Amino acid sequence: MTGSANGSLNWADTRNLVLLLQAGTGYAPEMAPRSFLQWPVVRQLSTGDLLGRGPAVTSAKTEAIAPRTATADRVVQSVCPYCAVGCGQRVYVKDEKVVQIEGDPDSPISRGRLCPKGSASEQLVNSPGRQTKVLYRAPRSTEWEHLDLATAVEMVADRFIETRRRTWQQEDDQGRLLRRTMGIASLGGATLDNEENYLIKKLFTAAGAVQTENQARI
Amino acid sequence: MANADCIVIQGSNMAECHPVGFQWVAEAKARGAKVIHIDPRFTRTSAVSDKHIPIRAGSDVVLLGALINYVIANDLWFKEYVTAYTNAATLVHSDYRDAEDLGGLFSGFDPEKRAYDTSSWGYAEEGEGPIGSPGSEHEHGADASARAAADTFGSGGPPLEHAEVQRDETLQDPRTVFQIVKRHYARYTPEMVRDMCGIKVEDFEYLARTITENSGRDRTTCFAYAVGWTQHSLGAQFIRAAAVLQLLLGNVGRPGSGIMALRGHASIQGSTDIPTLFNLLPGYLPMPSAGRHDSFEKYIAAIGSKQQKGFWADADAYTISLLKAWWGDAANEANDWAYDYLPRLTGAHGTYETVMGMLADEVEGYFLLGQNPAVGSAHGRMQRLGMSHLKWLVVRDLNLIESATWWKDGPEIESGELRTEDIETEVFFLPAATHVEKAGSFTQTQRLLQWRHQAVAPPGDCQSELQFFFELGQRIREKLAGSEDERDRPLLDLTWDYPTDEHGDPDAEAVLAEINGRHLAGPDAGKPLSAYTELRPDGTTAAGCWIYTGVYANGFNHAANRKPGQEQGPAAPEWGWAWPANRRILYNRASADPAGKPWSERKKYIWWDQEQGKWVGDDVPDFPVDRAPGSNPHPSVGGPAALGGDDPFIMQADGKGWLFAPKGLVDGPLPTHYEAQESPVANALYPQQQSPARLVFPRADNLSAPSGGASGADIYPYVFTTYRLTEHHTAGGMSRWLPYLSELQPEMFCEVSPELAAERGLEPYGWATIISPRSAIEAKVLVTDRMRPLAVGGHTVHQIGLPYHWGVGSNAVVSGDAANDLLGVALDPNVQIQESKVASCDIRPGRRPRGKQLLDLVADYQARAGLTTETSNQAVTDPAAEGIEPASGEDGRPDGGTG
Amino acid sequence: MTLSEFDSFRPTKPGGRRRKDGKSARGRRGDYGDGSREMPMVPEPEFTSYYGRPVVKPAPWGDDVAIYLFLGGVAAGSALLGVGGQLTGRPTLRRNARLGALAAVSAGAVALVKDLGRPERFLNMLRTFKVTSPMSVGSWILSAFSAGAGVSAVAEIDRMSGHRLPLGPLRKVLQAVEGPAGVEAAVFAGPLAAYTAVLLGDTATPTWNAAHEELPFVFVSSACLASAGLAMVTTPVREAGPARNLALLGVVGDVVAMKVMEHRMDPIAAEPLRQGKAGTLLKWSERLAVAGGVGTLLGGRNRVVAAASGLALLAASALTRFGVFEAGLASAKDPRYTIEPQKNRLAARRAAGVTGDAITTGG
Amino acid sequence: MGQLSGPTDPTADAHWEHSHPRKGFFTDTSICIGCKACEVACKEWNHNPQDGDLELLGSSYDNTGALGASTWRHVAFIEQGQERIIEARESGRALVNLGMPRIGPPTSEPSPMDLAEADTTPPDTADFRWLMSSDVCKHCTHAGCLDVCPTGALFRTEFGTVVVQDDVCNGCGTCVAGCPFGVIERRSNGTVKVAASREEQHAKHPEVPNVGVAQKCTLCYDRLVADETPACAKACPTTSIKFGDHDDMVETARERVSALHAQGLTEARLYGANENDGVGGTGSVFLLLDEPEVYGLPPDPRVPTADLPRMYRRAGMAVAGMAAAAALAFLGGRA
Repeated sequence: MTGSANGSLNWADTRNLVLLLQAGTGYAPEMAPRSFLQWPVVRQLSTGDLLGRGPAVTSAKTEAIAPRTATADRVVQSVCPYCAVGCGQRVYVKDEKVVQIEGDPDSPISRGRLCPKGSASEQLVNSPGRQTKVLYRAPRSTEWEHLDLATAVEMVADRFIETRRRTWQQEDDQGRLLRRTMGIASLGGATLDNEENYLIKKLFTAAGAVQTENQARI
Repeated sequence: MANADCIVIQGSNMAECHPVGFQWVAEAKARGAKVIHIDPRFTRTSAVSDKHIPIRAGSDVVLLGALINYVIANDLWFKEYVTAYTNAATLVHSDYRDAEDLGGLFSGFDPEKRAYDTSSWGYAEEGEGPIGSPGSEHEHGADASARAAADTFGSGGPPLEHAEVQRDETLQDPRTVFQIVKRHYARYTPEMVRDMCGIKVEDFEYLARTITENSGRDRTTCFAYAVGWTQHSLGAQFIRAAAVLQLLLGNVGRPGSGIMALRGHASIQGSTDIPTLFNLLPGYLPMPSAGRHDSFEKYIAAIGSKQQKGFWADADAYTISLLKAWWGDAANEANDWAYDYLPRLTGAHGTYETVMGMLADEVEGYFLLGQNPAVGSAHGRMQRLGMSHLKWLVVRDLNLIESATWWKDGPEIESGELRTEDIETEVFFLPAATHVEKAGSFTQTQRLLQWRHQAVAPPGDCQSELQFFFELGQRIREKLAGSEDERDRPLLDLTWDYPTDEHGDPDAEAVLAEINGRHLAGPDAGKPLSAYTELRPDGTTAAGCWIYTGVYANGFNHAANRKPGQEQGPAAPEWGWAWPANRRILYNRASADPAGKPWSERKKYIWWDQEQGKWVGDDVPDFPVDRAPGSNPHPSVGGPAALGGDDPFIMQADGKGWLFAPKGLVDGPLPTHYEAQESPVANALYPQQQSPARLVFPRADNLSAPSGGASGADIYPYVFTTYRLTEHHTAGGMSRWLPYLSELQPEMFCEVSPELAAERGLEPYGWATIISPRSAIEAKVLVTDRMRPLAVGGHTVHQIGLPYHWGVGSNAVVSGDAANDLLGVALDPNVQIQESKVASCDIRPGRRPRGKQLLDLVADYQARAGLTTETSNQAVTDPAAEGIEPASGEDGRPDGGTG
Repeated sequence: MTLSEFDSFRPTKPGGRRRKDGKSARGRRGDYGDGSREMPMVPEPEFTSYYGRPVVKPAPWGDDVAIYLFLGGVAAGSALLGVGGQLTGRPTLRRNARLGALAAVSAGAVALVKDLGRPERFLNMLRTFKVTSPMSVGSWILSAFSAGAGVSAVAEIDRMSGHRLPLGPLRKVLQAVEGPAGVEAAVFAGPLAAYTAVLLGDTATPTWNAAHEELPFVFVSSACLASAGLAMVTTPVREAGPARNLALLGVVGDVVAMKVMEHRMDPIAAEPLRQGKAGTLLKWSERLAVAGGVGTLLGGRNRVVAAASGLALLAASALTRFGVFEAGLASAKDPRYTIEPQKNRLAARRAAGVTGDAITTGG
Repeated sequence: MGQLSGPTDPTADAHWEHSHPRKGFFTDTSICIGCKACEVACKEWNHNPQDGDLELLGSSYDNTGALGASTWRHVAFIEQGQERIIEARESGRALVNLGMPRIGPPTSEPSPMDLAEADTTPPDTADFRWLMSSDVCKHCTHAGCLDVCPTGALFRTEFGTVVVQDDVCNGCGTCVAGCPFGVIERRSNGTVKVAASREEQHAKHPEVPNVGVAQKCTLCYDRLVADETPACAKACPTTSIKFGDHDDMVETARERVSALHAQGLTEARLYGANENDGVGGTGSVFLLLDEPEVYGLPPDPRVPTADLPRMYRRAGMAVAGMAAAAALAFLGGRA
């Protein structure tokens, strides 16, 4: 018995009988909010999907399904932080939280594709293992302790100036200008932005700290 | 690479380390290109290549030299290209002695200084002396070799006094570069390749035939390399050898040609363009050195003379613009544009020298900015012990990497060498923002700047480096505000006023605008510059990095251009912005013949349009756009104006591609095979075993294994090489904290051949301990046919593969021993990179001992091998055979002549 | 490998060990599929698999499901005995059988729900009626059967408690409907006993699937002998005549069906029935069944012997269910039982000239 | 009413009104570089928990093991020597000489390429190869899991793919046994407990979603609804995983395999492209370079429901037998 399209059943008069039955038994498993006619067994008949394979068995949640890329508040174009191929990435944000990072099909370099690391970028941002609090270890201490950010930066600035003063070299033994400190060094830059590298190089060079290095060397 | 007809991947494992870039190799392969992977291991790149050729780690120059020899001997080199565009026809000065004459050394080697005086390698000149470097007329040999040390050069084009060279267009004169190259590689034969690299002769034939069949007018071959070439004590010469081969075959500056550097990090190219490196200023200008650049004039002259050809002649404009950008009005003509505000170098201050400085208590403060040296740098133990000498350490990262927690759970705590309670170092861990929590630009491996927009604000205490260093700079300037001390002037006069948003985060685009540069005077003062040709040496322009000028042209951010790739041609110029001047293939003038016509219809790229009187094509021409092919200005004019119509290499001092490098390299004008710092094989080509100019650090904590069959070499009989896996990222800071990546490759392992496993009784997927002269680590054993024993130098050499992503710590999802602990410190003299791709070790089944017994095991091996600080550290292997008598001064060594 | 101070005490892992359900860490079949030469193992001639890992997945069922198979059988048989007692006037047999049926089916249902991944959603079983799903058809059979068995058993309990159940006006309805309910339960008794065989047969588990021809007869016979056994235990000899007959028929059916099944199955897929834990279980179930049968035949009239034989038969049926259950899971965990029978079957079809129906094609 | 076996359009069988072309994958393992981007992209999109024991599994670079409840993409790694390569080439050649399965209207294809005379001497046979293949749910035309599912949790989408509705499934597990490829699995909370010592620094490890529910690849049903490419196909760097209309995928597969054969690489073969196989052809078509069992795939899978009518008949006979036995027991003499 192949029922015609959904809803055009001509058993209108049976509907209230069915509702009565439903009210009576109070039995309505997961489709409680929907009418008795949504019960898959009934839908197997109404939609003709007798074997209960497709439209007869879909749940409310399935019918309302939508990808989080479509329900995101905004999409931002970005670049993968891992290797130097520079694959384009699209970052989907909802309620000020990154919900998805995937390839950017517009990129002529990567054409929307990503490697395993690039695909794990969302977990890099949202991983529970990520450290978001400042930590401080006092000399000879065996444990970390918490510190607020402003104090930490202040302490670093003090130590920077103090070390610079203690290890300053104005001239070499032949009286040639040096104007530098060998007491401060830095390592890192290949994972940073050009603008960040620029400020670091500008600040350290002005301060005389020549030992700035990064992964390009190793 | 997609346009290549043959792609040779050597010194790289592209499918694993640059998987998405590899789609273009797959594209080429689908169109019928041949892909050949030359690597000690059969890797995932080899799995999809047409041919994998196993090679003994460290013997690349023998193979490339043999290819050069094959190309010349069989007359397969690209004649018109080589004669017109390279310095093949240029004559070299008569003082020059080749490695063939001096048993592996070149002329000008000073054993005490362990460096060359490169003046004897200069071009011949009308007069009798070689064309020297500008500003070097009256220098002694000793100073010359000191000057030759890498730290005096920016990595830009090495300078020449002038470009009036002698040439023999017939290439017959024995002093022409061509004949010198031919003679230099005459003994690099297929049989030599078989004996030194372990490559079968038929494999070599296949490789040579495939490359030469796919070169010339109609077809191009492309090489791709990564740290597999660079991380050697002879690294720069590996790449030079490929450059010589590609120049001979005409494979430079053309679509599907060239030597593709596959760089490792998101913006490692950016971090050398705007370098947080000790020897460079932005735009590859050299950092001034005491004794060499004591005055502004000397500094400018050292970079490039006004008479040499090419754009380096305008170095004054670039430098002054940089100084104006940094110090604004405080930089004026009177004080040489504040040149004396710049600190001076007194030698090489690379990261390894710095760590040795820490061990000598010379360094008090250390910033780690997204780098994990405790696992990523060579000689991990020295890195961690060095940090224990610091007064304060600031680590800025996303996760609690091993370099931040070594004082608590590092290997030295476990082995008892360090006690947490005795470590004085103060450690600050400041959480950093990820790439989606800050705006900024990355420069990827094709010099393309791509802008990232900020998606969300950083969580918790996380800050971007931009904000942290801006704030640190502000606090330091506030604390020094009242200072009258002259040393603080550079900090106080710094231009440091960037607009900030409500969170205090400086506006990255303002910084990019400063990098791009702007006019300071004249009608359009304050407006951004649009090309580096607009830079002036009179202080009317400011530019933070001259090669990036143009990224902010007309006031909007070209790095943020996002015209979809599908709507553009293959070069896709409107996606991001490539330095310099948005060119995508450098030296692309060479894609046309001397008359300006494309070499072939198939490989058309840039050509001369007679009517319009300018160069046109698919890319921004890398050539003065209106310079006719036939034009031949007199070289004495100097600078860009002196570039002839057939000088595609506009950055070289003579406008030509250098087969022979008279300047710029400190360990030889021509790539010459030397064995690695530690190698079980003797150098069969020359008496000289290792590279004479390599930088070694003879220290008790940096011993090397005996090499070349010396006594004790059998204690560390096997060769090991380190490499990456596609599932992890360098020292693991961004992958071993992620469950999804950690479960793909959870444990440290070593890859060994079945023969080695049988020889040492290693059980598949069981444990093994690997011992080197520096340390011992444990790893699971992967017995696989992908590792092949090679017959080299008359005996079988086993190679062991070690991924280096794991580190000892308790914070990551997965941890393990660090392969880099096994490595010593031996550096390439040109760029100070460490040798991590080949070293000697022993391997035995079972887990490594814990605690103190680990140190005993390493010490026991050192004793049995009889290691001293001198082992493998000699500069000259056999002074007699190499024409070097330490005492006397006969001809082999020009002593102190103006040379 | 998380490095902890206890690592040195942990012995190096001898070989593959089971990781979590379904993914055995490493079974070294010695195949040379994985390229690394295995020192000690001699590679088996032509059998290759992916590092010895299963091809299909065993059903994630625990012993609860085997218990349900057994109890389902008992309930089904008891319902038949119940209706038999009802029609031929054997009140004690009827009462015991009906109570037995309800008890068995309730316990069985509880076991089933407990084994579900999400027990709180057990009612979803009646969400659809899918004829292609033995579990769906079975769920409806189980519900219908339970209704009938429930009503008839409640009537019995009401009578046993002297009508003290707070039924009020419903009592008359109950007594009226008690008879038909018993019959209704009996109607669904057969399907209840047989559908579980189709449930196992209609899977990709090699041994179950290969046995789908004869498994219904094994399960039905096992149901008969189990319920008869229960009746012989609970009901005095006087009224247990039919139970004894049913027991005999059940034993004969069970033994014959097992033999035919093992004979007609694909020989490789039948191996698990004779090996390991399943093999022992099935061997003992056959012995107990025969013992129970003989006991019933010879000493069926003696109350003690009958009870003993009854227990033996119950045990026999349980062991049959657990044995078949275990054999199936074992056959799924070892790739050989999936790959070799399929390769043989494919080769046989090829030999017979049928070439168009393989999943692997040259073009 | 819908068929139980044989070639058919599954979407029509399920009586979907609005017509979508059937979607599917074509996985060309000959260009797979084993980077596992598909595994990570899939897990990241579906928020599947990490489910490994964080130990080497002893199967070359594959530490994932197999498909499962939290692993809907699995890349297999097989290292093979020369003799294995030659065997694969021979078995492939035999397959080709069997001829194309020519059922149904003759497609525009040229006549089956008779390889006998074509020069199929392989190029220099590599003495070693490293097979890599990304395995996934087959989305069969006749899906064993879908048929045996009692609650209707598994259903045929309008795109012809097979998806589990995790709000309906009660974890009965019969689908796990029903799948002839061993793809679907009930998710246990098998996540490795995060190293205890790290508890205090960060948030508790996120609890495992959908425990006890059967889980498998949904062919990114939620993305298909918004006309987006599945996460794995989008991420795959060499497009070894291709996505599109099923018919186009089969066409591309056939062209690719004949191209490889023309180059003498006769070991290439298709898996799941034949709609007359035991599951009516699969939604995910594969190009393999060796026998399916080397990759852990069944050589001749058959959807169990194809024999269901016969099983019901046998069960019916058993029921009749039981009834007869019961009747006989009562009517028979007083034994």
